[in-house]
Amino acid sequence: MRKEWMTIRYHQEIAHNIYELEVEGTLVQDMNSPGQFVHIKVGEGEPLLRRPISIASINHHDEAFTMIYRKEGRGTTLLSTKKPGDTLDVLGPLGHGFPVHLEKGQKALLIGGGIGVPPLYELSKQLVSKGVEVTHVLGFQTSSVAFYLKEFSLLGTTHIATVDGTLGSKGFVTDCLREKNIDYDEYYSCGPKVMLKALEETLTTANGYISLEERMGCGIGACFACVCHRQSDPTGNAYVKVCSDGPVFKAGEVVL
Amino acid sequence: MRKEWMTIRYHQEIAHNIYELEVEGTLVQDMNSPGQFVHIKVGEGEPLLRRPISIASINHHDEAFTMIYRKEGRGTTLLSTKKPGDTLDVLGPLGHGFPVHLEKGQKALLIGGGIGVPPLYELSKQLVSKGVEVTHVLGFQTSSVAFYLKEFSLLGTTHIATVDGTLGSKGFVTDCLREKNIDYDEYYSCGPKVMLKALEETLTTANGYISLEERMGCGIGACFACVCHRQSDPTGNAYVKVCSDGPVFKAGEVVL
Amino acid sequence: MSRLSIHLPGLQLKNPIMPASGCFGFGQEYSRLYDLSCLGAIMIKATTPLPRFGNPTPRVAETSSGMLNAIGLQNPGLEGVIESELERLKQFDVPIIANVAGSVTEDYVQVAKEMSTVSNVNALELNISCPNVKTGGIAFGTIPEVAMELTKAVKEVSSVPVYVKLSPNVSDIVAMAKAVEQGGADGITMINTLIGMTLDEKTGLPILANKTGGLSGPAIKPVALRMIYEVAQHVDLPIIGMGGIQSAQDVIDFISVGASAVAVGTANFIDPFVCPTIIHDLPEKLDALGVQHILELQGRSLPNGKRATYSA
Amino acid sequence: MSRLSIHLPGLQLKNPIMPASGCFGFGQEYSRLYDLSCLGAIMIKATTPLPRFGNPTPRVAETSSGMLNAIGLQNPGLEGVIESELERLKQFDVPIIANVAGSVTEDYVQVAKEMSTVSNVNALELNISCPNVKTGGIAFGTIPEVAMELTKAVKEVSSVPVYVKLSPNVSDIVAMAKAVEQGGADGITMINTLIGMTLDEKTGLPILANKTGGLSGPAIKPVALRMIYEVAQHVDLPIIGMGGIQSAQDVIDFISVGASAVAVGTANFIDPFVCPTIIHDLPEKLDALGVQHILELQGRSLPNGKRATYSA
Ligand SMILES: Cc1cc2nc3c(=O)[nH]c(=O)nc-3n(C[C@H](O)[C@H](O)[C@H](O)COP(=O)(O)OP(=O)(O)OC[C@H]3O[C@@H](n4cnc5c(N)ncnc54)[C@H](O)[C@@H]3O)c2cc1C
Ligand SMILES: Cc1cc2nc3c(=O)[nH]c(=O)nc-3n(C[C@H](O)[C@H](O)[C@H](O)COP(=O)(O)OP(=O)(O)OC[C@H]3O[C@@H](n4cnc5c(N)ncnc54)[C@H](O)[C@@H]3O)c2cc1C
Ligand SMILES: Cc1cc2nc3c(=O)[nH]c(=O)nc-3n(C[C@H](O)[C@H](O)[C@H](O)COP(=O)(O)O)c2cc1C
Ligand SMILES: Cc1cc2nc3c(=O)[nH]c(=O)nc-3n(C[C@H](O)[C@H](O)[C@H](O)COP(=O)(O)O)c2cc1C
Ligand code: FES
Ligand code: FES
Repeated sequence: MRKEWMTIRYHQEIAHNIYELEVEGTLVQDMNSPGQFVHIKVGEGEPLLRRPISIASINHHDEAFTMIYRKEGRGTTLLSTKKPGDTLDVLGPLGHGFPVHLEKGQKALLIGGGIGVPPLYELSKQLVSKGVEVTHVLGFQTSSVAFYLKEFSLLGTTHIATVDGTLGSKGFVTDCLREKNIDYDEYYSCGPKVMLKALEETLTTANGYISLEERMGCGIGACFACVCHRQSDPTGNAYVKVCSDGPVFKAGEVVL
Repeated sequence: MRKEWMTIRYHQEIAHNIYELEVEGTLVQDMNSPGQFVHIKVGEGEPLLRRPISIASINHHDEAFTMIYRKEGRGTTLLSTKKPGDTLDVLGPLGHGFPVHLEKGQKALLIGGGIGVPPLYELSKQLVSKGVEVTHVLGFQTSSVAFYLKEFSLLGTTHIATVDGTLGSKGFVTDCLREKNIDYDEYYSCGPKVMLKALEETLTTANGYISLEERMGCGIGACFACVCHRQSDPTGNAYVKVCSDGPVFKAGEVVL
Repeated sequence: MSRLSIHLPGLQLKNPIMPASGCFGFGQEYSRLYDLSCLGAIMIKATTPLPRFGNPTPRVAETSSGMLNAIGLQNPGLEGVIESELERLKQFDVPIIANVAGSVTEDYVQVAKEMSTVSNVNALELNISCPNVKTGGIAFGTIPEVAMELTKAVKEVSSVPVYVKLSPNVSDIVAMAKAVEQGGADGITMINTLIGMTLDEKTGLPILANKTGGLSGPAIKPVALRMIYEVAQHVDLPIIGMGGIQSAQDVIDFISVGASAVAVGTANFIDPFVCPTIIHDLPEKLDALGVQHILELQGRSLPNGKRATYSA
Repeated sequence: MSRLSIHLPGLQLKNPIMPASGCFGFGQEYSRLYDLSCLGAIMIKATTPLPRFGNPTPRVAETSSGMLNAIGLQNPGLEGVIESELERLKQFDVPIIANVAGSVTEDYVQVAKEMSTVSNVNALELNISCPNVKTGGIAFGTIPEVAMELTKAVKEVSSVPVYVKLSPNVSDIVAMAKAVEQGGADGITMINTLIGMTLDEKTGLPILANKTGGLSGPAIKPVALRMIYEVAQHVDLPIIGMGGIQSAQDVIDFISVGASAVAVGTANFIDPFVCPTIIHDLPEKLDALGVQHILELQGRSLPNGKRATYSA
């Protein structure tokens, strides 16, 4: 983990309020695990705290990596005004990502919801390069905020669900999963808590990994802002920290 | 007085930490009196308060005006990063400027110290265009922070004093004044309080006008941040507000 | 019936937005920028029995997301305020809340008595919380019994409703609120400024001539929200909330924790048009939140949900 | 003799910079980023007799120039802290100040007694000011007599010097400082967080699961400076100052109003290298101000100039 002023190479709105941001710098040398994140200081002074954003794609050759974020509040709105050539204060890579231990020929199911989709892209690339067969189920609110469909399609079968039915099947990813009955050895998921919860209830048949979000202070494990109970001790003192023990956990490990 | 997003036309460092900044917009239509100022909101959010900056030169033809400022603290440091094409939130014109009531053939003495020099430039231009004979005495800390010497020379005799003697005569403007014994009908001055005080003691022979600085809240007369005692009632309740009654006052009117 | 209109003791407000005392003078300067009749009300600058010059300058300084002021209650005195300032304000169709200050109980009583008889003064705001005057003041704002007695004394002489302005520089804001309720206050306004200090980097000396000053602006908004949240749960009086309000969203936040109306202070210095802008922006916010009247949002932050004490 | 070294009761500091309690865990995470031996000291996270999970999440939220936290004193308990955390810290050449918390006097006494016997614990910091625990706590931090009694009780059992951490959520900070001085405290640390709240814009509900939280960061710096300025004039104890420190200039400001050393809290989250950066930047600042040792600047803001109680 390091802190580096990285330079913006590319920055574009790729769907409604969804931005793709590529930055370069030597910090990329440390990046390997899909599902890790960086902690970005957007403005000088305000906003005060860093913003956690997932690593969506790593490009070691160019010492660059890509993030995909949604313009939401103060921080991401300010971030969206940055231009190529501007520099960005990046701390990372942080946390523990998805394990990439499936073997050639095994099957992986990747399920993403909304702005939880980005980290699955690097994961999918790494799985595919190992010869794993990958199926994606990506859920979005509506077609205008969907992104990276082509990119995912190039890596494996890709099913889309939108809540309003404007793209792919109508409904949630869990509806889509029940319908398609996809075969897999392990599943990997990132998205809103409600989706992860529904998934844990739907996909009881195999090993799964889920990536969590929590409001963070330090992002490195020191402030205890991002603590969750363990399912093994749901009301006791056992805990995990999303920032340093996660954000990826084995399905069933953490109380959602 | 209006509030307008004005566009930066020109922005350059013209001496060590001294910047010339030209902005355009319809608000310039309201500008006439030299010595008035504008109140600038530099960042969105931080810094919180506006910054008072004098109008240094008005260009009605292009609907533009020029400011000259010193990079000091948070606000002016941030201001110095703005580029042509960027917009700036400007409130103005504010306050009462220097009276330009001398007649053709009369003599004006303009005395400026450091970052108090800028408003004298528009004043000098207006006096000269009325046919008034203008002499400038400009004081700076050292040669590297001196500016607009050529511009002032083109309008009238210009004496320079620097504290360290690296340019013009060594010493303060008051030293220079005592030495040169310049003839004038009225004097006009802007600079640090100590200089204005020394001036009022040195130049007792004629009418004078001085421009004051004070920390401001509103800049329009509502908050009572910038109040000074009157010399006619130095410890009583009589007062003037620098922002709305000034920043220009008749010499001897205000307790310095 | 407007979506923003609010009825409070002594006050029929077109909307819940009013400039905060001391941040709007007596309205004269802002009246050149827009029609003051668009405002919900105006809280005029603190008035003392006799004219005051206030503190030496510098009187303001900037801090992170905030500012410090130590004006020191400069004002033209009771007579000056009534004869020229309030007279001038009569041309506007807007309720006036007169901020009453002093050093001893008699000061407050005298100002309150005379002020409350002026035809366009609709309510008083007892300023028991000014951090910038050395004499007495502090006790009024920090000791519940003293605040209660003062409220009582003022209520006895006032012919219009009395709001008491609470200081945030206390250990127990609820105790203060209960005390003024017991003293007969018709409403509470909160919060005044937190006491703070900032230094000149080179000399290390305080920038304000008064050394300490009152901290206002966005920096104090979380403290204001918390205190109103607490008071709204324990006291039945209507609350006019303030502290760092800059936008329509900020107004919604204050209403959400239980305020019935709000005052905008420091933001007037940053954008002199902020009050009309907020008033303009509010209906759109209400649409986005799916409510017809702003008071439908009142108290929605509170543990037991809504607190609709006062209606439109 | 270093330009930054400072001697305080129980503490020989290489420099006046230490991470504030709760903002540095037990040092483990930061020890992967830099050598902790460069720090003046470390204030470790609050310890209670038994392990605590703390509050539900969200536990942090952002405000203008500040943040709110309601961690709720999560910690592995006295035994866990001593056996694993303090043990691990023994590899570093840095004094440890152990933050002692609890709900009742007995908690504090128990933790203090055992903590003070650990070989690398050089001093205790009595946390009588945590705003995020519901039971008891508040009275310790806001009632002078209660604070004095607690200080006394802890002093009796502690074998290392005891610093008491003051809450800013009080009407009279000087009274609190005098009370703990009378109780036998060896030093004061101040300030803890101001109590605040922030809301989710859409729902209007408090963002923190605990509803209220402690406000820290640059927003509170003016309040911290003012309180230290006041306490330094009335109490002889050394003060470790904190509240919004982010830079070497901020450190100079705190020393100027009378602090003998400082702690850096929230800024560690924004820049994990902030402590070593400040330590690196300080000598240049001293050069610019023309002083050899940092304590030459101590108390220069105060009415009677310097306050050089504690020397290098
Ligand atoms: C491990 C991790 C990975 C993430 N990866 C991505 C990503 O790849 N793309 C993306 O668009 N978003 C991602 N998020 C969510 C992203 O961090 C928030 O959308 C962002 O912080 C919002 O900042 P803001 O200034 O726009 O919003 P504001 O509401 O102004 O933020 C205020 C505060 O709340 C925090 N906050 C608000 N929403 C969230 C949230 N959902 N999760 C955590 N903190 C939040 C902010 O960090 C900030 O401290 C991730 C979050 C986590 C924890
Ligand atoms: C009527 C008037 C006209 C001015 N004209 C010019 C000009 O033409 N060129 C120029 O360089 N400067 C001018 N100044 C001074 C200029 O306003 C300050 O240098 C500037 O505000 C400093 O801001 P900062 O953010 O760099 O400093 P900071 O120290 O970060 O400012 C902190 C706060 O102090 C205030 N402040 C600091 N210094 C001054 C000061 N000298 N006067 C008033 N407020 C101050 C700021 O406005 C701000 O509120 C003028 C001041 C006044 C009152
Ligand atoms: C320059 C200034 C002057 C003030 N004068 C008064 C005053 O005379 N009487 C009063 O009750 N409050 C006074 N206040 C406090 C404000 O009315 C308000 O309570 C406080 O500033 C918080 O609101 P804000 O953050 O919106 O400014 C003053 C505040 C400022 C900034
Ligand atoms: C996340 C967080 C946790 C904290 N935990 C503690 C604690 O356990 N004990 C304590 O005495 N203070 C605690 N504090 C208060 C800090 O030690 C410090 O007093 C306060 O944050 C002000 O300093 P700052 O503005 O530099 O953060 C905590 C502060 C934060 C932000
Ligand atoms: S964010 Fe600080 S411990 Fe996870
Ligand atoms: S700055 Fe507000 S009255 Fe002059």
